Amino acid sequence: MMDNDVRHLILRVSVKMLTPLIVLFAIYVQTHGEYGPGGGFQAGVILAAAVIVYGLVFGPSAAVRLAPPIAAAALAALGVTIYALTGVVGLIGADSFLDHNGIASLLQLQPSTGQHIGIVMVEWGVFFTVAGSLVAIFYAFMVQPVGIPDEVFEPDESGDSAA
Amino acid sequence: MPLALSLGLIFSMALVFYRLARGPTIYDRALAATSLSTKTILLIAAVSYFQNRHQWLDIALVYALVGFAGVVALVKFLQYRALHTPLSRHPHDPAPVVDLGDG
Amino acid sequence: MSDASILIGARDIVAGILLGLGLLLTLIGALGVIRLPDFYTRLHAAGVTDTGGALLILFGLAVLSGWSFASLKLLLIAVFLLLTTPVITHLLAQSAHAGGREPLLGGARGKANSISDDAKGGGA
Amino acid sequence: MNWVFDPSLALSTALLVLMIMAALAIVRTTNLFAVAILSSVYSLLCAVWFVAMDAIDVGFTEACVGAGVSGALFLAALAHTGDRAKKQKMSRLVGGALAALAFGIALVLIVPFTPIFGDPNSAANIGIGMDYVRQTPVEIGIPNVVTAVLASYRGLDTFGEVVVIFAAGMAVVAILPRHRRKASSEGEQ
Repeated sequence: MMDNDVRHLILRVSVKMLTPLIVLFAIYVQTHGEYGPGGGFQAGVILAAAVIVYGLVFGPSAAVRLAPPIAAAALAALGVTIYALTGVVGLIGADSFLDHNGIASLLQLQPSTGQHIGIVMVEWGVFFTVAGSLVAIFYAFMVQPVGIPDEVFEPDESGDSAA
Repeated sequence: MPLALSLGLIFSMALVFYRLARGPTIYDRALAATSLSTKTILLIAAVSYFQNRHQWLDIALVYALVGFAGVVALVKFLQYRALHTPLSRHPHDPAPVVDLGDG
Repeated sequence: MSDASILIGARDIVAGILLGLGLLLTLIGALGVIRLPDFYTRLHAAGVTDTGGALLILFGLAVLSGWSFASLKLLLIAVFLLLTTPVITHLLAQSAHAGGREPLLGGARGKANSISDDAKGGGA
Repeated sequence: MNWVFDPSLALSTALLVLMIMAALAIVRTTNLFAVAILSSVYSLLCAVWFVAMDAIDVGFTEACVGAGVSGALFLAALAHTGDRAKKQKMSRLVGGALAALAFGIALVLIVPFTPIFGDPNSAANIGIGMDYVRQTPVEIGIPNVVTAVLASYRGLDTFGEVVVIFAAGMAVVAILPRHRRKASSEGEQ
């Protein structure tokens, strides 16, 4: 039986190269959403895909170190909070929930600038929520199914992994 | 030229689709799906050039970048019948202990 | 002025050659995926032509686009395809081998590889 | 008889035919791995079709979800169930087939009343949709009208969607069992 590290060497190296690129592309899609296709939802999905690929190749423990499950859930909650607070700012400034003109009137800015700020905030809220939720769902599915013994799934590794 | 390129790509997609639908093995289907995805990237790129919309290339970029997540998951599942087994030990990973407990 | 038009004509010719070669490779690969007898030969057809044909077509489109954002994106797509497609091919071959599928050797059509995964558990 | 060859119509038709064939293949296959692959291909064709219809934001969303996440999640779900669908009895299929047939006939009957693609007089192009297109450069000042509509004009709808995504994610986390592998004495994270 070949060692797993040797067998999947090509996959490991290529995923190591690709994961940062996927994250970078997610950031591009997020920040470019006002000018081209994309926005918070798509960027969040791409970021979650980066974590999923990483977790599939290096295993859940490495992925958990990269993005802890509690942090994923907290990120999702943070996104909804950002979105709601943006709406509350509109409620204070313009008497209407999610009216981004309220941001402009509170900060003494042009209305279009206020709209732009509001849209960026909303997109970041969507981004956090989608990325966090999808990563949390992935972790929930990735846990070993209950009722099936470990030995069925475990590839036989020579037991030198105590430390 | 644009028409010939697009129609040729569509035609090769249809050819590969036959292998996708027929199988016979799961590996054949995965291979056909990958090939179809590559041809789709090319089709989007061609159409985006000829319609003069470079924004469409973002979609092809998505498929080129994250499209292999599904194949990795499939291959992993076919080998280990589970998704949680690491395919490769991470360099900083001392012991194969997984605790997703209090997530 | 005439220099520019000559350049544009040369660009069209180069792009046409690249696109034509790429399309030819893609069609040959698709034909191979249908016609070849077992998984490994099909993988060979698809893997090689997908990488090469895709790169040729993307380069042809990039040449047509000239120096622009679009050609940068096309080259990025080419780089990513060059990173992922051979890896996927390798993964599939390795996985099929680990899954116990023997390559078809010799001239005869083997039976082992034509067993459908659908047929094993009762009917498609 | 003034029929002319329309490339975009040919593209759409080819993609739709491939999509129908993918759907039929999904129905006929019992191996659930193959179904997962076929449904990801269905999503791929769907995304390209959206792009061909110039609905680029929708196509982008479909591409992201179909390429990155849904395939892995399908397989993760297969890890919790089995990899083979049960063969259905014919008698149980009749009801579903009749319902699908009735629904399909109803859809075909509706077709004459729907606007043709790109009709400038359709409801979407004379009502509030054109107001959004006209007002976005003035009021908001960003080029992508879809983002403006989603995040500003229709921000409350998007808020609802975000809350639904959040609730769905938390529900999955809460429902699926959190099973500890091995003895967790040494494995503190």
